[in-house]
Amino acid sequence: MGSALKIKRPLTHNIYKKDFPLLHDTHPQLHYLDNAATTHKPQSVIDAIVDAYSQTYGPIHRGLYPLAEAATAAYEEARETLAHFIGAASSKELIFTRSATEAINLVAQGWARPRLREGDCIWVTRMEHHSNFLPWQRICSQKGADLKIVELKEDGMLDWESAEGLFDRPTRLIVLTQVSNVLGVENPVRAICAKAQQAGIPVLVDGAQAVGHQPVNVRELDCDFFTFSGHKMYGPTGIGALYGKIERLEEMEPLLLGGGIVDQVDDRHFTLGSIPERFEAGSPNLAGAIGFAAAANYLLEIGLAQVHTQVSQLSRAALDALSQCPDIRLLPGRNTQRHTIISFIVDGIHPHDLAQIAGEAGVAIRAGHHCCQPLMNTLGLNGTARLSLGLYNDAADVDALLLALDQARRLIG
Amino acid sequence: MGSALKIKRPLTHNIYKKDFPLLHDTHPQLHYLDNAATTHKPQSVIDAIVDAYSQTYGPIHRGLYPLAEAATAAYEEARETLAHFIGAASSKELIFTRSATEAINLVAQGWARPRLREGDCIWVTRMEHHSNFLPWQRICSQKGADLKIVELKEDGMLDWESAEGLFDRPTRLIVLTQVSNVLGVENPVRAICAKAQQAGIPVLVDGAQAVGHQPVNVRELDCDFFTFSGHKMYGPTGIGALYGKIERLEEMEPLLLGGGIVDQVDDRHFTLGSIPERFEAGSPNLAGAIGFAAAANYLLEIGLAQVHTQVSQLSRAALDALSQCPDIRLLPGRNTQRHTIISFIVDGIHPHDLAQIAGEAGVAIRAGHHCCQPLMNTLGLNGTARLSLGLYNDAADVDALLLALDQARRLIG
Amino acid sequence: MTTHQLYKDVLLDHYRHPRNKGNLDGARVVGRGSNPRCGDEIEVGLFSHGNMLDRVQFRGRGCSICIAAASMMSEALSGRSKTEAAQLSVVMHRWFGNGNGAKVEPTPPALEALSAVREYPARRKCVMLCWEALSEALFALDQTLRPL
Amino acid sequence: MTTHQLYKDVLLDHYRHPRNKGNLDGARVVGRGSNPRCGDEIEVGLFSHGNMLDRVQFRGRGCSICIAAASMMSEALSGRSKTEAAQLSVVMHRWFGNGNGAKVEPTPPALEALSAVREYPARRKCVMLCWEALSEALFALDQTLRPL
Ligand SMILES: Cc1ncc(COP(=O)(O)O)c(C=O)c1O
Ligand SMILES: Cc1ncc(COP(=O)(O)O)c(C=O)c1O
Repeated sequence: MGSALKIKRPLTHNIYKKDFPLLHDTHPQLHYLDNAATTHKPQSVIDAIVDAYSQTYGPIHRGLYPLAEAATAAYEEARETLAHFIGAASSKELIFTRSATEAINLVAQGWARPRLREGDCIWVTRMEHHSNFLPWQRICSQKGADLKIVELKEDGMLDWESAEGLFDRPTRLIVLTQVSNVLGVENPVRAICAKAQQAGIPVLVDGAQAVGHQPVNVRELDCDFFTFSGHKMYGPTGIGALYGKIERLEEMEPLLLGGGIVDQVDDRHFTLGSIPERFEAGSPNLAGAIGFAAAANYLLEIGLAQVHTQVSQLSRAALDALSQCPDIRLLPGRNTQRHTIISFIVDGIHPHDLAQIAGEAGVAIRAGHHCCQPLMNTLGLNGTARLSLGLYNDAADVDALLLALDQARRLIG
Repeated sequence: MGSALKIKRPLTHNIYKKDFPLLHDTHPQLHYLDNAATTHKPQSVIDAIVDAYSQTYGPIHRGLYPLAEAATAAYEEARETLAHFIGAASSKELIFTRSATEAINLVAQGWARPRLREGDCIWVTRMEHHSNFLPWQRICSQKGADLKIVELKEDGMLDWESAEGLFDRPTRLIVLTQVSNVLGVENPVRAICAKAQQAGIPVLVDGAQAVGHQPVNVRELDCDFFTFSGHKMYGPTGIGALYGKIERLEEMEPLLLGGGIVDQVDDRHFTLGSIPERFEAGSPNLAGAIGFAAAANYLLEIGLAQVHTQVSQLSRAALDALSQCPDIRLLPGRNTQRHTIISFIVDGIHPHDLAQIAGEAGVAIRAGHHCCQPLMNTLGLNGTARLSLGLYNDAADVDALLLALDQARRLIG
Repeated sequence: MTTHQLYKDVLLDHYRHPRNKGNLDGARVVGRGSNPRCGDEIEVGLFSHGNMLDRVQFRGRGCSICIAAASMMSEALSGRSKTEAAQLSVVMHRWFGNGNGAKVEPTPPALEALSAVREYPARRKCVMLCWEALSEALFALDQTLRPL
Repeated sequence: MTTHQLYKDVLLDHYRHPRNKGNLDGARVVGRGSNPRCGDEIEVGLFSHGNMLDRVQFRGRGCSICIAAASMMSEALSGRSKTEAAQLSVVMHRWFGNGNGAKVEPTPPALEALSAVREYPARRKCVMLCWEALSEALFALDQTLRPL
C-alpha cells in the first residue's frame, strides 16, 4: 500500500470552505472528517448570533416594548424558517429543544409514556444512536412494554421485512434513524411510514444525520415525529428541534414545566397554553434559534441537492480508495451505498491508535462505538474508525487521511 | 406630580455600559429596565462565543485529535469557572442544562420523583416563579404527595415561622427562590437551609434572580441544589446550570437519556457513566458554556460586591422616587428591602398600557403576572408593572421611567 | 417624543367613554374571554330576537386596548345580523390572529382605528378578548336557536 | 510532519513486545478493568506470597497505550510489596485521574514514558485501565489476607 494512493479527483477545490473561518483561517491545515459528530459554522451563522446579541436582543413572548417585539418576531421567524426548511405544514409543528436528544426524550416522556400499556411494543432498529435507543429502553421498562429491535442484513440495511409483528396491533410506535451515524446507510423511511400509516402506527424519524446533508421533507416522508440538531447542520450548539404532526402534538404532554407554557395556574392545577409554546418552558434560546435558522438559510442558498451531490461524489471516491486497501474492512461492505459517513477497521491497528495518529497528522476522524453499543455488540466489535464528510471537504482531506493511514501502518501495524 | 421629579443622583455616569454593544452602540437611547427577564451581553461574552466557533470548535469528550481535546478542555474549564463562581466544592457538582427551568425539572423528575411517596410533602413558597412551582405541583399530584405553600407576611417576606410542619418528617424537600422576580425581596435562605439541615430535609434554591447580581456561595448557603440561568447574568441564551451536593447528585437519575451518559448498553439494560456527564445527554452546548463562563469572568473582574452595591444604590433611589408618587402602590410596601427589582401599580393605569407607553418612550419595563400567578392570585391582582435593574443602568434610566409615567398619566390616567 | 399611534384619539375616546358597557341582565346569551397573561377578562352579552342582534353589550376589566376594542365591537355589531357578526369575527381573527395577520382585509370603518394595534403583536390578544367572548356567545346563541 | 511524542520508542516497544502478558493461571487474585467507550478490557493477575508481589501479569485487548501501560505497570510492580503497589496506584490516579491531573508528582523512571499521554485527556483512560484492574486485584488480595 503506497502513500501514492490518492482518491480520484471529484473535488479538488472546495468553494464553500472559505465561508468557514475555523477551517479557512484558523486551522487551514486541518482535515476535518468528523462531521457526523459536529460540523463547523459558516461566518453567516456566527454573524447572525453576534447580531442577535448586539442588535435585537430581548425577552420573547412577553415584553411590550419595541425591542421585545423585535426579539419575539426574530424568534418566530427562525421557527418559520426551520419549519419551511424541513417541509412542515405549519410553523406550529416545530418545537425548539436543546438538541435532537431532548427532542427524542420529549416524545418518549411526553407522548409515549402516557399512552404505553403493558404488553405494548415499541420498535427501534439495531443501528440506533444511544439518543434514539435509551429513551425507548427506559420507557418500555418503566411501563412493562416490549422494546423490539429491527435487525440488519449483511449489507447493513434494515431487515424490516422479516421483523415479525412490526406493523401489528401491539406496536404503538416505530422509531428509526434516517441515516445511520456508523454505517452511513439511509433507511427506507418513506416506505416504512407508508406501511405504518396504513396500520395506524406513528413513526418517529431521527433526522440528526440527514438534515443539512440532503433535501428533507417531513410531509413527503409522512412521519409523525422528526428530530434534528443545529450543530450537526452547521448551526449553533445547544439547539435542536422536534417536528410533530399537529394531531400528535395535541396528544403530547410537556417534558419541562415552567414559565411561558401555561394559561392559568392556581395552587393545585394548571392549564396548558397553545402549541408550540406549551413545549418550550423557560426563556427561549433566542440566539440559538436565530443561528439555527441562519444555518438553514445558508444551506438553502447553496441548495440541498447541490450539497448532497457534492458530498456524495467525494464519499464515493473515498469509499473506492479505502476499498482498495486489502487491510481495510469496510462496515458494511463496499457495495452498500452511503452518503456522508464511512466506518472501517484497519487490520492490526486499534481504532484509537489510528484516530490519534491521524489527529496528530492533522486529520480529524473518530474512533469508538459512536454511541451505538447495541450495534457494536452485534457486530462483535469494540469500535470502528469513522470518517464523515461535510460541505467543506475536498479530495485533499481524503488524501490526507490515506496518508495518515500509511503513517499508522508504519508506526504500529 | 411634575415631570420635574428626578431621582437623587447616586449614579449619573455608568462606566460599564460601554461594554454592552446593544445598549451603547445600537440602541443608545434605550432605557432597558427589564433585566429580571433577561440581560444584555458584554462584548467579552459575544467575543467568547465567536472564538468558540471560529477558534476551538469541536466535539466534546470523544475526539482523539487536538481540536477535540481543545474543545473538551474549554468546555470543562467553563464548568470549573462556573463551579468556582458559585462556590461549589468541585466542578463535578455543576451540571450544564438548557436553563434554570430545565435544572429545576431535572431535580423534580430525577431526584424527587423516585423518592416521593404518598403522603410526603414538598414545600414551596407563595412567591415562586412558574418554573419553580409547576414542576413540584406536577410531581406531587403524580405521586399523591402534598404541595404546601409558605405564605407571605404583609411586608412580602416569607412567613416561614408559621408554616406549620415545614421542618417535620413528611417534608421531603423545601424549594424556594433566593430573590423574588416580582417582589424583589431576598429570602433568608441560609437560615432555612440550616434548619432544614438539622431536620435532614434537602433544600433547592432557585438562584435565577440572585446569581450575577450579588456574591453567591452555595457552600455558605449550604443548600442541596441550586439553579440558575446564563441569560439572566449577562451570558448567552440556551444555557443554565444545576449545582447539587455530590451526595444528592449520586441519588439523582438523569432526565434525558442519550449519547455520552452511559458506560455499557445492551439490548435490555444500560449502566450510567460518571457525574456530571451522566446528566448531560446529547452533544454539549460548547459555545453556550464558554459564553456562560465568560459572563462569570466578566462579573468576577468587576467584583460582585461592587455590582451589588452599585445596583442597590440605584434601586434605593428609584424606590424613594416612586414612593413619593401618591398614585403609585409599591409591592410590597416601601419599607421592604429590594436589590434589583421593583414592582408597582399606578392608579387608573393598567400595567399593559403603562408598559406600552413607556416602551414607545424608549423605556423597557415589564407588565403582567411575571410567571407568578400563585402570587398574583393571592395579591388579588392581574399583574404589576416591574422595573428591574442591571449593571449598566444609571440615574438617567430611572428618570426616563419617571417621565414616561407622567406621559402615561396624561394620556390615559 | 414618539407619537403614540396606538393611543390615538379614537381608541382613547372609546376607552374613556366606553359604549354599551354595563349590565348584562336580560341578555339572551353571554360569552367570556380571558387573557391569562395579564388576568384581563371581558364578558359579552347579546340582546337579540331571531337572527338579529339588537344590542351587543359588555362588561369586564382590561387595559385601554381591551376596553376600547370591546366598545368598538359593540357599536359595530348592534343592529347587525348573527351572520354578519360571525363574518366580522372571522375577519378580525385573520387580522389579529397569531401569525396569520399578514394580509389586511377590508374592515368596517368603525373598526379601522384598531389597525394601529396590528403593529404590536403582544397586544393583539387585548383586541381579541372581546371577539373571543363574542364567538362563545354566538355559539351559545346557535344552540338556543337550533330546533330540538 | 508532527512528532509522535505519544508513540515514542519506549511505549511502542512495550506495545510490540509486552512484558508479562499472558496466562493468569495460578494467580492469587485477578482484577478487571474495562473502558466502555472503546470496549477495551484488561485483566491483571497478582502472583504473590504474603505482602510481596512476586509477579504481576496481564492479559486482554486494547489499543497501544492500553497494552503498553499494562506492560510497564507489570514491570514496575513485579517484586514490589503490596503497599508499594498501592502507593504507586494512588500516584497514577493523581497523574491521570479526571480533572486532577494538574500537579506532576515524581514517578518511578519505569513509568516516565507514560507522561506523554498526559497531554491527551481522551487517552488517560487507556493508561488507567490496567491500574483499575490492579486496584480491584489489590482489594481482592486484602480480602484473602484479612484474618477471618
Ligand atoms: C425566579 C426565577 N426562577 C426561574 C426562572 C426561569 O429561568 P429560565 O427562564 O432562564 O429558565 C426565572 C426567569 O424567568 C425567574 O425569574
Ligand atoms: C443518529 C444520531 N441521532 C441522534 C444524535 C444526537 O444528537 P445530539 O447529540 O445533537 O442531541 C446523534 C448525534 O450525536 C446521531 O448521530
